[in-house]
Amino acid sequence: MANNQNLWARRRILATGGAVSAATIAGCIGGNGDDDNGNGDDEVADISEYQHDGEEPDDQDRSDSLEFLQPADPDEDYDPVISFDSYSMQVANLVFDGLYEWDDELELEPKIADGMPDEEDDGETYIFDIQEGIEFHNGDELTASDVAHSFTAPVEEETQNAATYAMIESAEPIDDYSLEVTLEHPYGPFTMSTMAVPVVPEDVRTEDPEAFNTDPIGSGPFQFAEFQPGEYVELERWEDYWDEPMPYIQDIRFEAAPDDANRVAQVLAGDTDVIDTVPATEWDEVDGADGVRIHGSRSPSYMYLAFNCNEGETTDPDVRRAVAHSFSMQEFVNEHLGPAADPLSSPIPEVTDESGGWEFPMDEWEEEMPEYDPDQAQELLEEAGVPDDWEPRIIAPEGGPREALAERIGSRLSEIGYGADVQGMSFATLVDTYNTGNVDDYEMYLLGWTGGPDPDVYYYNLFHESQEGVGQGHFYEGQGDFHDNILNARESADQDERRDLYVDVTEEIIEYLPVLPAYSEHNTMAAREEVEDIHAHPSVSYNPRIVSDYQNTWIDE
Amino acid sequence: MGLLRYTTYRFIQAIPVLIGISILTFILANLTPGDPVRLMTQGQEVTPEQIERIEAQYGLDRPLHERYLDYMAGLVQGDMGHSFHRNRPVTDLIASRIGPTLLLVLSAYAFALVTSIPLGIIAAKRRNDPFDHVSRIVALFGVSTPSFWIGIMLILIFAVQLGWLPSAGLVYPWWSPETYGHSGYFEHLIETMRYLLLPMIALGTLQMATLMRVERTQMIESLQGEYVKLARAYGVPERTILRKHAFQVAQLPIITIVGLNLSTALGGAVLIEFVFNINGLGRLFYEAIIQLDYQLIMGITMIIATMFVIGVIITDIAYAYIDPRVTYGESE
Amino acid sequence: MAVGESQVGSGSEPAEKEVEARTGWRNTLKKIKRDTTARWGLYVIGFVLAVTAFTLVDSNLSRFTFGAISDFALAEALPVLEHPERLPAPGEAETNQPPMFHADGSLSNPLGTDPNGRDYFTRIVYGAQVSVSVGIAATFLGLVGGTAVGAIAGYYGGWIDDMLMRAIETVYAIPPLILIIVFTVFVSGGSPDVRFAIIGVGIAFIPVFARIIRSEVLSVREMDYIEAARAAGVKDRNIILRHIIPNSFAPVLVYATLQIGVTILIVAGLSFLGFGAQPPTPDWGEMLNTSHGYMHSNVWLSIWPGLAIMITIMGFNLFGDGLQDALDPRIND
Amino acid sequence: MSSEPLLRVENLKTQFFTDAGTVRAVDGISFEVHEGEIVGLVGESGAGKSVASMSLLRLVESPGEIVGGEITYRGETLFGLEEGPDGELRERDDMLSNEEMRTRIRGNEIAVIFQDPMETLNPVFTVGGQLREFIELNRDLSGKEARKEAIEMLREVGIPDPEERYEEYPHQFSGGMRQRVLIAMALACEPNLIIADEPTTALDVTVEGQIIDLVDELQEKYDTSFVWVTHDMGVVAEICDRVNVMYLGEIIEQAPVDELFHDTKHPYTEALLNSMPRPDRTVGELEPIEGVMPEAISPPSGCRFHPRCPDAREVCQRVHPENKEVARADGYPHNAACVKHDVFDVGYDESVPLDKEPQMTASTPSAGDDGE
Repeated sequence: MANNQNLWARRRILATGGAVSAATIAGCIGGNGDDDNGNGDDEVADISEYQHDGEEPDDQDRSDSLEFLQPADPDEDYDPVISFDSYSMQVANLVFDGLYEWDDELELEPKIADGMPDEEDDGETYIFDIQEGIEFHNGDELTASDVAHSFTAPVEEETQNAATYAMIESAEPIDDYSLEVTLEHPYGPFTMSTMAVPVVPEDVRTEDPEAFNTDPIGSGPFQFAEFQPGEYVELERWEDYWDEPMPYIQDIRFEAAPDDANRVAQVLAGDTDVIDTVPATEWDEVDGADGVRIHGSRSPSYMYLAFNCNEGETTDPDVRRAVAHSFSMQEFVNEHLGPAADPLSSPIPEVTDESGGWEFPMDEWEEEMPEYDPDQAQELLEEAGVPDDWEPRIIAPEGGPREALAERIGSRLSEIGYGADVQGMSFATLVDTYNTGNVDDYEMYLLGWTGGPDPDVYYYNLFHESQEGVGQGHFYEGQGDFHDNILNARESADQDERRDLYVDVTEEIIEYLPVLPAYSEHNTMAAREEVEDIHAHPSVSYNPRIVSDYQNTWIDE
Repeated sequence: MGLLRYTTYRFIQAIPVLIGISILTFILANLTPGDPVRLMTQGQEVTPEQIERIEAQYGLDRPLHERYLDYMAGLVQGDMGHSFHRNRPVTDLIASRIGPTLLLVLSAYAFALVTSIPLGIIAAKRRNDPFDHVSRIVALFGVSTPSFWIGIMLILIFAVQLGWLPSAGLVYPWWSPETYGHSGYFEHLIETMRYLLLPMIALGTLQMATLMRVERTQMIESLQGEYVKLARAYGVPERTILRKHAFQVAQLPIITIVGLNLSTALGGAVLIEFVFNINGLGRLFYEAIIQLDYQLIMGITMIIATMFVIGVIITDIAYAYIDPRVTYGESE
Repeated sequence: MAVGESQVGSGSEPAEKEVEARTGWRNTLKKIKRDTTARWGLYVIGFVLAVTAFTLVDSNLSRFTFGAISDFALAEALPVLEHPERLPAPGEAETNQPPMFHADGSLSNPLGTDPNGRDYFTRIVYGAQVSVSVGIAATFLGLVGGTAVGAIAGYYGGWIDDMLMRAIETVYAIPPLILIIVFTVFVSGGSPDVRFAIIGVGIAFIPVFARIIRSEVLSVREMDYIEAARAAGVKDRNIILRHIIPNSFAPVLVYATLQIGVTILIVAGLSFLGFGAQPPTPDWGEMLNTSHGYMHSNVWLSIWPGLAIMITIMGFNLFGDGLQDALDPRIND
Repeated sequence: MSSEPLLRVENLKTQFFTDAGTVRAVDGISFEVHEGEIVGLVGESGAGKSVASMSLLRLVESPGEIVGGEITYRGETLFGLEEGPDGELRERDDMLSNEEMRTRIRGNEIAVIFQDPMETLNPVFTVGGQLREFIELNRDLSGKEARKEAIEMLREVGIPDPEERYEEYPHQFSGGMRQRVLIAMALACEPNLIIADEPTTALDVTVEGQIIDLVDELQEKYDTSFVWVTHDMGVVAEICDRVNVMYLGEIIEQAPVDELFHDTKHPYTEALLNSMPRPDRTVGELEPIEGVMPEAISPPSGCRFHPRCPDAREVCQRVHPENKEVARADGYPHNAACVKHDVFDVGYDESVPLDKEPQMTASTPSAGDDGE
């Protein structure tokens, strides 16, 4: 149960353009809990050490089979137009090809598309060319109208993915192999977020959408073989796959094991081949176990502590700064998460900065973050006139590192003469509580968000005033044009302009601390040693990727 | 009254209890503070129109008693409502998950009965012997140890350390062997047993220990019965006395306890299914609770209570069948 | 027995009965003392209760706040027993230490430390307080509720009895763990804690107690002195409270003792699933919940609370066995 | 009457080994049963009668054990000890093994009718089934024949519609009917000796009368011997040929029934007789026996009856009287264990009468198991 919140890890990452789903805040992908290796002083292994070079098998004519354990029950929606959870999408991403896809550095590459699109009208119109001769599993050819349908269906059908495609005014095929997509306004994140749309066959899908959802047909390397609701999904290699290379794996079976301890037990005991998400609590044990390897990758996940700026003591920026000084985030992350996460100093995870080529001043921001300084914290609180018996209520998803962090903050506050009322909540309750702005409900809350290579996902949803009471509960008013900057950056296609706006916004966040960035959890898998050439992908829903231009997973019997 | 009539009578008698359960779960589900729609939508952005639509869809805009009557009307037709979180009918969800739970609970019972009865009898026969002492201590451990903890320890020892048995899940005997890549029914059954063994022991230990203690006490008492003296005085061999004369009488309370303990076993299934990652009703219940999936929680509670009630009725009938003194039809 | 005499109101018969009951209890106690099983049960319970009482000095343990922890005097007096919730200062954390008999263990943390660097022995000891007091409190609640329901049903009979018994059958039909989880989660609005759990367990146990009390009341009800009191115009409430309940209580009390073990078991399961005590409260079930995440990396964290639960419940079971032997002459040795 | 008795019991001792001490439930009793005879074993509850009768079949339950004496049935040793080479007591070679006891003696040679008909029949089997089982076991009959025999026996003991009642369960029978079933059971096995352990105690008086008449009648017909265990002198008078009176594990008076009633030699027997209604006396003359019987775990010194004995003298506290022949009638000895008789010659007449208050609970030892 340490990983309860995984049950709500609904939103598939990297498709979060304008999504305003509070469920998204679950955003949790990585493990949780505490680290085994003790002292905060210890050198913590970098996640890059857990990327293993793949080898090629001697015999290339293979039909291996693989069992993959998911860390949560999928919603079992396998139609990407509808599917709204990472774990259904892990299956769907093997069945469907995207128009574009992200590589393991989260950089966008054309897949079905033939090269990058032509951008016109200052980013209001995009012309896509697609490759010829791509077939769906039923033998129909994939054409531009299928791509157009994939772009527009979520909005037309008001599925939960609608927000991602809401800015699209129209998507019209020009001919069988090219189409024009028109936006309502220039939309910065379009390139990096929206274009990675999985392409569905329009005819088959519209004929019987419900059947399609549980027996989907795509153009990807694997096709649906068997689906037992609540039990497992089995995919089999599509022998006529259009792209190179042909996977070595013949069958993949997806099952879920939400209990961390049990999932780890299964891979340690050799009852399964790969598990998704190595809990930080068991990291060393899994890492040290014979016959098991951890595969990890940085991810665009972002965990944070938010303050209630609407009511109560935390409306005073000095009180927020005091809390930030009262404990050591670095110590907590090293101790509890170890190699499973990196501390953050801005709302943007490292991988987002790098993959989008933003080159934000991450080092400078790190310098500016409040450091552990209990004396200063005490002083600030006294000056701010906080009552001596102040015990702010901190709410967090129960069980797992965020609750542990809340406890840690509480315990540190008590050391400087205050206290905290820590409430671990089930996720369902938490989403009903964290955005009321009511001081009786919370003075601080701990949540997370998973975005992608575009910063808008973080800034707009988590800071813009239009999202107050929806995806955010801090109600930060901002100095000057804080909110305008976020919106302007969103509705611009000029990356330099956007970068400057985001730097301003971030610096204000670091100064006024409506939110204290916490850490970014990595994407991890643990696989039996026999599983060769399997790479963790930064996007949860791309795991296990199995086959791509940089990997082709196989089993070394 | 015949056994058939008695059976019918007992089932009819259970109807008020089942209605009571539905009322109770309905009340509990509506005790929750907070707005049910918000909980249902889990904080997704919803427009007032959408809220109204959801309210209308679930009848949340109508008074409690009307909604209850609706729910009951559905229940009678086998419609237990709709799981908002999973967007599937509750009845379907339960139907797909009830099998593993039944398999688990029944096998735990089989394990408990097969072990506890002979052990209890031997302990009673060899009262105050070392065998008796050892088995009493084992039973004491059994009734004092949390089942889920036993489960955890079993996984660590037999699955992770020794690698003898699987650490999770079940193999369903009702699925075809090909589903699992088994070569035939024999292998299929062996695998079913292998998967079942640890969770069965974890869940069954408490039952085993409880039944063993009862069996021992009952056998001791039964062996002191006058009818045993009579049988001995007429030269009936000890074995026959043990297996027939004393045993049959001693089983009566066991039957009752087996029925009542179903309650513990069904509750324990939640824990065991959790620990062993078994896709049964228990785990579904746990997840429904975490997700505050109202209709699903109500549905599962109803079904589990119904299973218990039916279990008790079955044991009552068995009791009536074995004990000629029960005059069918008299309520107790 | 003389009925209708003026002395009836004086309650001389109940008094006699009480004397009988008292000597009955004395005999029982004597038998318990003679019974090895019961004696061992008493030792274990006594030990656990002593630990509980000892740690009760700290009053703010069950509150989920961090305030006033520094007021905790005992920690200063007894360096071994640090406060179970206190975290080590930054940089001092010796997290996940193995127990002392392990090569890497140390004497200062006999059972090792938890992932937060807290002394596990301290937490286990304090866990006794939470787990046992929760067990007792919840059982007591069930006892009180069950007594009320059972006494009313038994005394009034008729439709009141029918209604109450149907209600009780309904509650009884839902397995306790399920009922308690549903209750705690719904009533707490999704953020359960141990107080809801206590109430939930109390409700779930009403049926068993109510049934015993009811059948006792049914047998006591017809006794002459009750008839007489009724004839003398004593109020129903007083008859129930002063005469019926005291005279029906003995078997229930025995049963309650046995039930405490069951309660602890159920609450452990509840907390293990995360619906009972919440961290950082050192409750054994909750500790098993937390340590479940460390099942492979530090198995000791799972072993100790499990053993603690086992030993405690064993104490109650041993005592219960002895009590039953003492009270049930049928299977006397 | 043949000279060799059917059953001879000599100096039988059965003891119970409890935590509180050794209970000498049967403490050296001797008696004989001849063919066709009904021998009574009389005494208050706790006197050891039932233990004595169960000892005959070697069915004493743990922690009880026969520790001494000899039981001979038709020349076969049911129980007998001898001294081993190291002086320890061991079972004699000619003593029947447990298996032989079970297959050859119990049921087919010696049958038992138990005290409580309500509890004695197994509640979950049909009456006929139980009867048939015992017949099959003890008479080498096939199932079918046994069934026929069982129904015949049920008819014999006066159960109406035996074919139908054969299929019924014990709870469908009244107490008297059940006792008839038990009698049928005993007779059906065609034993030579039936031990009737208070067979009528649990029944009401009219039924008791019927049962006694029935036994009388059947005994004449089958010529079976009986050991009739009872505490009721009235029943004894009605049915027994000879009587043994037991007190605290000992037989204190033995005589043919008429002798016992008309020439009582022991004060305890006297007291027993005085405490029961008799046709030749009025109700006003009933005298309860003073006090209660002490427990066998620590019997009084000397004569065990002395604390309650109206004739007790100082010597009674010291001298433990053996059962001795004090008279003779019809060729049978009349034995009594009371020092007031001349044969004892221990100075009774000179001894000072004990001046004693009626002891309500004459030296009742602390609570403990009484071994019955």
